Amino acid sequence: DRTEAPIDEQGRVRLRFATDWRAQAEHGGFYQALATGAYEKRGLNVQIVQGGPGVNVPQLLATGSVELGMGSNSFIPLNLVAEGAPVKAVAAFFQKDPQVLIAHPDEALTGIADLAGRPFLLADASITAFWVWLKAKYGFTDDQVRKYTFNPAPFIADERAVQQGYLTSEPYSIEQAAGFEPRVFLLADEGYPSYATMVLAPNAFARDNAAALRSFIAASAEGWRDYIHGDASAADALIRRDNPDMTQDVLTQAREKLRVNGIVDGGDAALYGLGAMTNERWQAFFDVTAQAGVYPPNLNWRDAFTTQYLPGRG
Amino acid sequence: MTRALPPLLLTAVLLIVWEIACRALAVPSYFLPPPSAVAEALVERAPVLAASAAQTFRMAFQALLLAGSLGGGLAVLVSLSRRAERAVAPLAVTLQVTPVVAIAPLVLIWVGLDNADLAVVILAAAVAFFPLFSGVLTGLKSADPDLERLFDLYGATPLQRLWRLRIPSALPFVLEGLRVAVGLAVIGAVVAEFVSGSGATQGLAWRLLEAGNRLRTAELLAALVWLAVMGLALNAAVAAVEGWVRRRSGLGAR
Amino acid sequence: MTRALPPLLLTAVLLIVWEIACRALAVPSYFLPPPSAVAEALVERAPVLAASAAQTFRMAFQALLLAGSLGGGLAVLVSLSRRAERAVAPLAVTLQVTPVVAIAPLVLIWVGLDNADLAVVILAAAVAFFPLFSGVLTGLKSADPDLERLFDLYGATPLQRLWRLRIPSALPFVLEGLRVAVGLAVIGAVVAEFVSGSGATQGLAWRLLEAGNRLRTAELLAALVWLAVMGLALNAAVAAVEGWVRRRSGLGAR
Amino acid sequence: MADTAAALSHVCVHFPGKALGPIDLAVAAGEIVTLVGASGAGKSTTLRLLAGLERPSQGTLTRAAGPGRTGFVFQSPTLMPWADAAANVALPLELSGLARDAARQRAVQALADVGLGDRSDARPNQLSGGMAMRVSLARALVTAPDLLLLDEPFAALDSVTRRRLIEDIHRLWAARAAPPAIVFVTHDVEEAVYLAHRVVVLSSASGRVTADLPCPGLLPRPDGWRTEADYRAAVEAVAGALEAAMGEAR
Amino acid sequence: MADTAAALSHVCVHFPGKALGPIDLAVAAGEIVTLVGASGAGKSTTLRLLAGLERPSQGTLTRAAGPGRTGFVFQSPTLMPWADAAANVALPLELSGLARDAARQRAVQALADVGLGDRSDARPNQLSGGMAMRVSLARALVTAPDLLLLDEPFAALDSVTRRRLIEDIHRLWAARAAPPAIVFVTHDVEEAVYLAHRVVVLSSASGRVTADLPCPGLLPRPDGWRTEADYRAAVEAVAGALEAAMGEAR
Ligand SMILES: Nc1ncnc2c1ncn2[C@@H]1O[C@H](COP(=O)(O)OP(=O)(O)OP(=O)(O)O)[C@@H](O)[C@H]1O
Ligand SMILES: Nc1ncnc2c1ncn2[C@@H]1O[C@H](COP(=O)(O)OP(=O)(O)OP(=O)(O)O)[C@@H](O)[C@H]1O
Ligand SMILES: [Mg+2]
Ligand SMILES: [Mg+2]
Repeated sequence: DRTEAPIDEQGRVRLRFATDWRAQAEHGGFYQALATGAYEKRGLNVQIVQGGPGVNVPQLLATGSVELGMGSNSFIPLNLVAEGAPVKAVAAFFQKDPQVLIAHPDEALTGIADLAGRPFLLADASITAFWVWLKAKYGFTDDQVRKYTFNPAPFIADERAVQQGYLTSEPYSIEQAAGFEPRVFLLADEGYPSYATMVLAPNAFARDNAAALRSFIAASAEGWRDYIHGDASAADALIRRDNPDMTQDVLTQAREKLRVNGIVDGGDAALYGLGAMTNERWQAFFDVTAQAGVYPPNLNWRDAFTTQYLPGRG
Repeated sequence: MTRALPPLLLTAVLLIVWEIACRALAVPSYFLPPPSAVAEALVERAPVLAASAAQTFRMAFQALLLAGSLGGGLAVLVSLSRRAERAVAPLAVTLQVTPVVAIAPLVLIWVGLDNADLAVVILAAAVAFFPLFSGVLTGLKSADPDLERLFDLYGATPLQRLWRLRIPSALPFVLEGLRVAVGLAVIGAVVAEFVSGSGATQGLAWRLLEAGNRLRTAELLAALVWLAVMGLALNAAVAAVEGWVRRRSGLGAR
Repeated sequence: MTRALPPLLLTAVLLIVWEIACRALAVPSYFLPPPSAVAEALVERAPVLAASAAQTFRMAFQALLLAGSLGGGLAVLVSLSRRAERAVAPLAVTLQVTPVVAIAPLVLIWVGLDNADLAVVILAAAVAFFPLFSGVLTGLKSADPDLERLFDLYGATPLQRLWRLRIPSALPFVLEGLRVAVGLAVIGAVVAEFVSGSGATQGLAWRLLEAGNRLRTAELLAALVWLAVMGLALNAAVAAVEGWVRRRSGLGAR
Repeated sequence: MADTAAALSHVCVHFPGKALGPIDLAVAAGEIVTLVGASGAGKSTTLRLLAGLERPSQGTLTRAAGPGRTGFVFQSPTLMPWADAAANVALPLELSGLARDAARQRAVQALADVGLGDRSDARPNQLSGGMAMRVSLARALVTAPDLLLLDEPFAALDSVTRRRLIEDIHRLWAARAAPPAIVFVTHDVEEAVYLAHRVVVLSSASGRVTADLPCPGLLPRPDGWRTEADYRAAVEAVAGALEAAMGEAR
Repeated sequence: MADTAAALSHVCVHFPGKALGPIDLAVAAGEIVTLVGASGAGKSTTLRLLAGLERPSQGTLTRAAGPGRTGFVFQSPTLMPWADAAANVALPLELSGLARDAARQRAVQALADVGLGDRSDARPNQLSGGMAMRVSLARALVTAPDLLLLDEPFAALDSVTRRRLIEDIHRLWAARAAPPAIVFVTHDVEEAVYLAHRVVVLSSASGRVTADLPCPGLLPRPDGWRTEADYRAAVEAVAGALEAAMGEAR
């Protein structure tokens, strides 16, 4: 049976898009597309559903609670494949995962390898994600793990502590509050091959609404380009309406970091356009994680994504 | 007035000690801000916090009503049969030890993402359920055995026995269950919002999370102050009901 | 044997309904697996789950002891003076409505990152504290007023009154508080592990989040089964204590 | 002989550390019996057995009164502490289906009959010991039951009130077309004889019936009956049987 | 006159819906007094006032007995349900500092004195009404107090046990170098006269003292004293005063 997206009174296709957290700069492109009418002019009626710690995007997709969802990292589509869930990544707007490790300032620290033996403050979701890659690459062990509840105070209190963060978020708030500039290691710069801020779509939905999906990706790409390089004020206003705890200075510095580090338009995006994914990156990611024992070696990792809805394809 | 004096006095003493300790030890404010900073945050963020608190309170209250009617109702039902009690009690214990975070996604999907508030209420009710269920059940079984015999003698129906003997006898235990449940409903509303609140819910949970994330600890504590006020208000309400029950049952004030 | 029959029967019925529903509606197993899949996961992952359950049980039990000694002790202390009670009760309510996740960072800082297990026990004890405190306090005030008068008459010291009158009278309420607290200690240990645990002691929370993140829902439910077993075991222990107390106090079995 | 209102045949009760019986006791319809015996002989237990409130370990109970047709006064008042005197007395009426208001009205009347017309709004904890017992008595009488089982109903009452209540009960008994069967427990030997058609004496060792003595004369007692010779003789006989029953224990 | 053991002067108690007093009553050291009056007259309240268990709304209480030197029997047994008979009786001894074993030993002896030597291990809910009351009496007597306040201690007892206990109490009273003051409440007029040096009658309307009648003869009573003429006369006098006091209420 077919799964057509609902149509609203104005004849636009209704799409609900579930993000992975409360509105923030990391969702800026989508908000920008909403604010500038990029979705609307393609005949889409997009509603952004904010996520949170308990919002399980894959489950929402699997049950049809939303049409599209955000995938935070490359583990998520692979997990879906491993469990036989018919959901795929259809675009990746962050070429580099902005995941960082944060340490106290220390001249002697030359790289992530020097962090061996230290306590790592990690959020629940990270333990089955990039921590697996860190363990495999640097030989860290689970007993180093402490829980990060999105409050950096325990990190600040302990000189030896290392905590996870988003490039755009924690380094700034730690600096603001504690008054020191922490050491920040962008995992992507150390070869962490995960994509981030992916668009996930159920297979049946993608098949039956290919045009709308292409429009969504194209409009989002336009939104991201505008957000990084153009006037972001309209998107910022929408973000702050959805998330009153967000402040403008946080948004501004976050956008700056996205731009400077080429998170959105670096890597393959420079070549193939925003949202691009490549077989090679996916294979590299799968190889690393399968070697670490996360996935069976015979997993059909190619089912985790498709590039056929990206602009200029199909 | 004098009733309120001891808690106010103790609170004042604790606050002063805290303030002095913060200043003397120069504790950085993102670890533990002095009470004065919390007070400042309370004033500054008053409108936002009050609105969030109202939202949380509403959900906690609805959860309490839900938990009370389900927990109390189920307890009353199973109290009519030893078998039913034995069958249901393990399920109630199971519900009690099930972490909200584990069932939140299921509930969220079940009620639909557009009804995140309802999901919060249901989850908070699950948290507050057990003390009410258990309190009512224990209470219903605590009637004076000689009065039970009297009801046997007069051939009371199970419903008459329930209504005229067991429920009045149960009140002390029900009130104790309620006292525990009001706190759990409040905390349940916060936790449920943490785990199931999509952006749509605007209760105190997000204030806490964001404040913590941004290391605005004074604001975090200000949100906790609102939670405490809420808990105390509900507790005072229970105490008022208790006073009324005691007067009504002629047990006199304690 | 016949005592265990009703719960087993009801559980069996529910499981069968669930199994049939899953098969008939072809629910994807990452969403809601049938009981047979959960059973499989229970068997397959038995050693890992059992080890994690043992960790969680240990921490829950320590938390219960801590909460019992602090909550019970404090309740006994403040029961000696109405003023002290009025001063302390609001603080107990405040502790009850404080979300674990909000104070976890402070506790973690306080005990140090190397003692994450201690933080878990402390936080779980904070969760289980209130029903014990409140139950003991309510119980201590529930003594027969005529017996209180008798103790007045014989010039009993506060300690004698406490030991020989109020504590024995308090037992039904203490047991009710304990019944609620055992569940809260278990759930508190899980929640606390979520927010402050370490990878060194991988309790059931670790299993839950691993299974949840990987979408292995059957394994997640298997972990919940272990939690339920733990809750039921502790509950049975409370029931055993209750039976002993009833026999001892000559109230007979109910 | 008339129909049996209630009968215990060969009934034994085993308590931890104490066994009572076998008890054989039959009460005919419309008959008044008093039960006397030492403290701990088994009078209250016998009464509870007759009411069906205690399950015999052995033997059988026969009872004619239908459900709700038995009135009982426990040895201690056993009132609902949350209800006022009238609500306590109204309970059996309401349980049998009478409307609240009508029940309360009859309860207030029943309270007036035991001298508590002005205390119908008082809670049990506001009543004196004797008052509470009278509320309990009013509750047992208010349904005009077919079988009345009264465990020391007058023990906490002054002699004047006591005598008045006895006359009232006798009058009520005589006024009914089918008079109820009544079993009293009392420690007052004169009262035992005055009250009943016969006095049953329980052995303090085993709770068995050791004597079953008829009382002379008609009920209700005529004025001045207490001075008659056969009354005095009956009192002497009961006192003697009682002392014999108590001696048996030692 | 001897020292005062306890005295109420102009004491009033206001209950919701009922006011008692003013009561004036003095009990001398070593004196035995009985308190009689209608049900609800205020006997139990007066006793609780003398013990200091009820706070007067007005007036003053004087009491000579130090803390722990008063024995009290409530109108209902008031035992600790979780403790066996001996532990209940041992309570006042332990509260006054006696070691557990010694206290229990004396408690078992006190139980034997009230005829319950074989029930010292029974819990209150395993005792009959009269047995529980005797446990309560043993608890009041076990400390050999200076002031004994006994609220209808014999109401639930058969006449034989009752008479034996009265003799025992009289004997104990006489045996002490400084005999205790005792206040009894009873509904039995003959017992009231037999027990005491004087009988105090309370008005059923107000709880005030309406009569204070001396009893003839010496305590303990000699054998056969009940047949003496002045005993019968005193009983008549008390009965008359009581009826007068009750009439006042109507
Ligand atoms: N707590 C109370 N509240 C209201 N009234 C009370 C209270 N206690 C006693 N009374 C009233 O005071 C009066 C005297 O009671 P008290 O118990 O002293 O009577 P009593 O002489 O001992 O009677 P009885 O022989 O029935 O035991 C009664 O009318 C009773 O209703
Ligand atoms: N639940 C019980 N457990 C153990 N023994 C019991 C129980 N109930 C009654 N008994 C015993 O049975 C005997 C008879 O008790 P019962 O109450 O019938 O005496 P009674 O004749 O009414 O005495 P009293 O005149 O003192 O009220 C007593 O020895 C009592 O100790
Ligand atoms: Mg009896
Ligand atoms: Mg009295």
